[in-house]
Amino acid sequence: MIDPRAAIIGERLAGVRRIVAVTGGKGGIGKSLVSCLFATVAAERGLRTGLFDLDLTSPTDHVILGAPMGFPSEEHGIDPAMCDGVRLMSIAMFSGSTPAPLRGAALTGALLELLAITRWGELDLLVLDMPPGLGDTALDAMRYLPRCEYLVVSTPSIVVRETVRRMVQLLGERHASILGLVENFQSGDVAPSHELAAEFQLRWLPGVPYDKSLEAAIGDVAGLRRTDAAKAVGRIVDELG
Amino acid sequence: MIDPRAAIIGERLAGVRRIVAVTGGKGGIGKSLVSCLFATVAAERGLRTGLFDLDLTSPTDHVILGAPMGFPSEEHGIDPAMCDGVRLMSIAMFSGSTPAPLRGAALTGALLELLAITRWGELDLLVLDMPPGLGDTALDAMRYLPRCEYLVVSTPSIVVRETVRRMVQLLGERHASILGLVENFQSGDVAPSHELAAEFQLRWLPGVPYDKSLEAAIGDVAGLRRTDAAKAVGRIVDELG
Amino acid sequence: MHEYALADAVIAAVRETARSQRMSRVLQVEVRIGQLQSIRPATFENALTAVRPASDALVSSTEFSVVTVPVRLRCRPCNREYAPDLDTEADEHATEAIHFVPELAHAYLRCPHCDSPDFDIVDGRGVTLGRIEGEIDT
Amino acid sequence: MHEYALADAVIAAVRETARSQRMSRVLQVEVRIGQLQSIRPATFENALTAVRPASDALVSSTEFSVVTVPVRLRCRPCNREYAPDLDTEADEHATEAIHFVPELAHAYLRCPHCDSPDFDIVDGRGVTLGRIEGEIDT
Ligand SMILES: Nc1ncnc2c1ncn2[C@@H]1O[C@H](COP(=O)(O)OP(=O)(O)O)[C@@H](O)[C@H]1O
Ligand SMILES: Nc1ncnc2c1ncn2[C@@H]1O[C@H](COP(=O)(O)OP(=O)(O)O)[C@@H](O)[C@H]1O
Ligand SMILES: [Mg+2]
Ligand SMILES: [Mg+2]
Ligand SMILES: [Mg+2]
Ligand SMILES: [Mg+2]
Ligand code: NI
Ligand code: NI
Ligand SMILES: [Zn+2]
Ligand SMILES: [Zn+2]
Repeated sequence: MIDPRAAIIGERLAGVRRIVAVTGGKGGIGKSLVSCLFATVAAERGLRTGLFDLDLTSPTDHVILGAPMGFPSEEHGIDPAMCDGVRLMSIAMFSGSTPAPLRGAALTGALLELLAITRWGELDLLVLDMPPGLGDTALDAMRYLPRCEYLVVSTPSIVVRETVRRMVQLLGERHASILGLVENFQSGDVAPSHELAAEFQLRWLPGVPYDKSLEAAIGDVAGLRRTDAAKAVGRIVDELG
Repeated sequence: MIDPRAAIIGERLAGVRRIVAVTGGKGGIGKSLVSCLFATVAAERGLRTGLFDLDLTSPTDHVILGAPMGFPSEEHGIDPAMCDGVRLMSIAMFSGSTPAPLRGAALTGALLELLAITRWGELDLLVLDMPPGLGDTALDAMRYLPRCEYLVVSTPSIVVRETVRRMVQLLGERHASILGLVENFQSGDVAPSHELAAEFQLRWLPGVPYDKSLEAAIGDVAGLRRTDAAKAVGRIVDELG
Repeated sequence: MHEYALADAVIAAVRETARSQRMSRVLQVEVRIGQLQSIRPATFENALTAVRPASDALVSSTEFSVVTVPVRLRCRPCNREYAPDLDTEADEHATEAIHFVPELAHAYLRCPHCDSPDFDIVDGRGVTLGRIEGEIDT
Repeated sequence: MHEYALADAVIAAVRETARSQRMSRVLQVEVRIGQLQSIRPATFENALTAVRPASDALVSSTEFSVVTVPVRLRCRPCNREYAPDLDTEADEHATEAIHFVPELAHAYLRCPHCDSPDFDIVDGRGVTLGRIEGEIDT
């Protein structure tokens, strides 16, 4: 028995110029926040931008962007939700806030299904918000989306860096293209992740400050765009061209 | 073909009085930090305490506790590492900092193996540090460790609470025993997770403040014990008896 | 009609397989639709004929036999197999969600014996290809 | 000798199965050890006889036939099956790590064709039970 879905993924993404996966291997480092800011800033710059929330058991991008979730319109496939200029695909469009416990095989199945049926159309940029861990979704992205370029997020915490290191090492071993390292939650002048970037010769991208005004702007794209964190992410977008 | 490992789990844990799983469904909310503080504080109180790091692709408890990792001593099974009074089991004892990408089925296999061969001995308390997500390890804990009591960690962030909510809902549906809700990263007087606790009628446990002295104490149990975060976790230990 | 997107995938996979087996013309393809996906065979057959490129002789005259495969779930905790009835066990929203992403069965379906969401989908998930028959290039 | 802990598991599982099948005495048990776990059959056989409770007639005279099962991995990205040779492909530390937790093969072994760590362990992982023969209660 042949699973036909993998055969159509290339065509579904044929109109997408660039795929950037925001990763780090650890939870709570701001992958989703950076993904959302990256997508909204890019859209503001005039890029046709998509955002795909790949944290399938714990999707949050719709919460961060304040995108109302409901079944997508379907016509020869399904259309991402349009949210302040960003085309968003999230499993929350189907299951809302209902918990969906998914084992690894189910994660792969759901990912393949969404890759096979989502019509992204013509995009300059598709941002993939990766889940934590070195698990099914990370391996599936390497397998089914070899064009991915990785933006690695870290934080100043030693606990976090130990974990990010594993992900960077795995990506390097797989010869994945890594755009650079972003240190999130920066405060003061020290940037402890710099060492990690140096060790793996990763491009050191502009950092994102710890920004206590963020929480109040969650769910409000216009508000998010005004935060210092968004401005910092804007510098990353500019630097990556 | 029969997998014999499940048949011995009950016996391996027969000497353990209480199993507490620190969970939340989301990464970066402080599950590992709360787990480590909970275990070290309990050990300080004289409880015979174990800590099992179940975040198998991204273990961090050994980093937080500063426990040197190496192969366990083996004699009729393997012995957890002794670390300032806490008996620690982590997959990092075997793989160190080498990345191990594990799909779901492999997570289950590794968990069963460690449950089958680890000799916890007589313990008053075994703390399980759960990984993020509603995935294989969360489901395996429900299946193989039905005695687990859950300590749910949340934070003041709306992004986090949406995710924690799914986990609480799933645990409730499975009739799991939930000890209560701990809000981590508290600052100021507001405690937004209180609503979540009320909605699901969870015991509202003492919160843990955002504590910027923590980072400097990572890897040093004596230092950790002196932090405000540890003091707060001590109040939780006291309250839970 | 997101069925058309899945039909695209079937046509792409058939062409890929046929080419790798050096077929010049695909005569017959068996398509299995998992019951979980709630797609009517007739609808899918229409989608398949609508989306195949008329210009590609490889698939332009292929006959598709589309069958529905009953869903079978096996509960991990209690190890029992069961066949949920979407009509009675899932409301309209759940059925629609599962139609789009069959894995969302884990959000809405439960073991009738122990009420667990922790099951494996043994069969009847989504669209797969069975036998592909054709003329081989010589 | 963490082998004894796995032997405990085998004895516990044999007793469980035998009881559920209403056996009064287990005569013969086939034990398969995956090559990945690097446990010598003779060592494991000794462990099994050492840990079984002499007081339980159900298993006190059971014969164990322990065999090593060759390891077979299937690479997901390139779909090829292969049989790694731990002696040449894993150093002593890696072999020892895999001995304790066979899944750590994903940390140390790679597909010889495409170098991927993303494989399924088709066979030869750890300890499993095959045929269990015994006298049935009457
Ligand atoms: N630079 C920042 N300043 C303040 N809060 C942040 C920052 N980045 C992320 N956060 C907050 O931290 C939490 C975790 O971020 P999130 O993007 O969900 O992490 P991940 O996707 O890596 O799990 C969220 O509450 C988020 O709003
Ligand atoms: N109360 C706190 N105050 C300050 N930092 C904290 C606090 N709790 C956790 N942290 C830090 O936040 C990061 C994530 O914590 P961690 O325990 O690894 O989360 P999880 O296990 O849920 O992924 C770590 O760098 C940790 O040191
Ligand atoms: Mg996220
Ligand atoms: Mg953790
Ligand atoms: Mg499940
Ligand atoms: Mg793998
Ligand atoms: Ni449809
Ligand atoms: Ni051993
Ligand atoms: Zn069941
Ligand atoms: Zn390969």
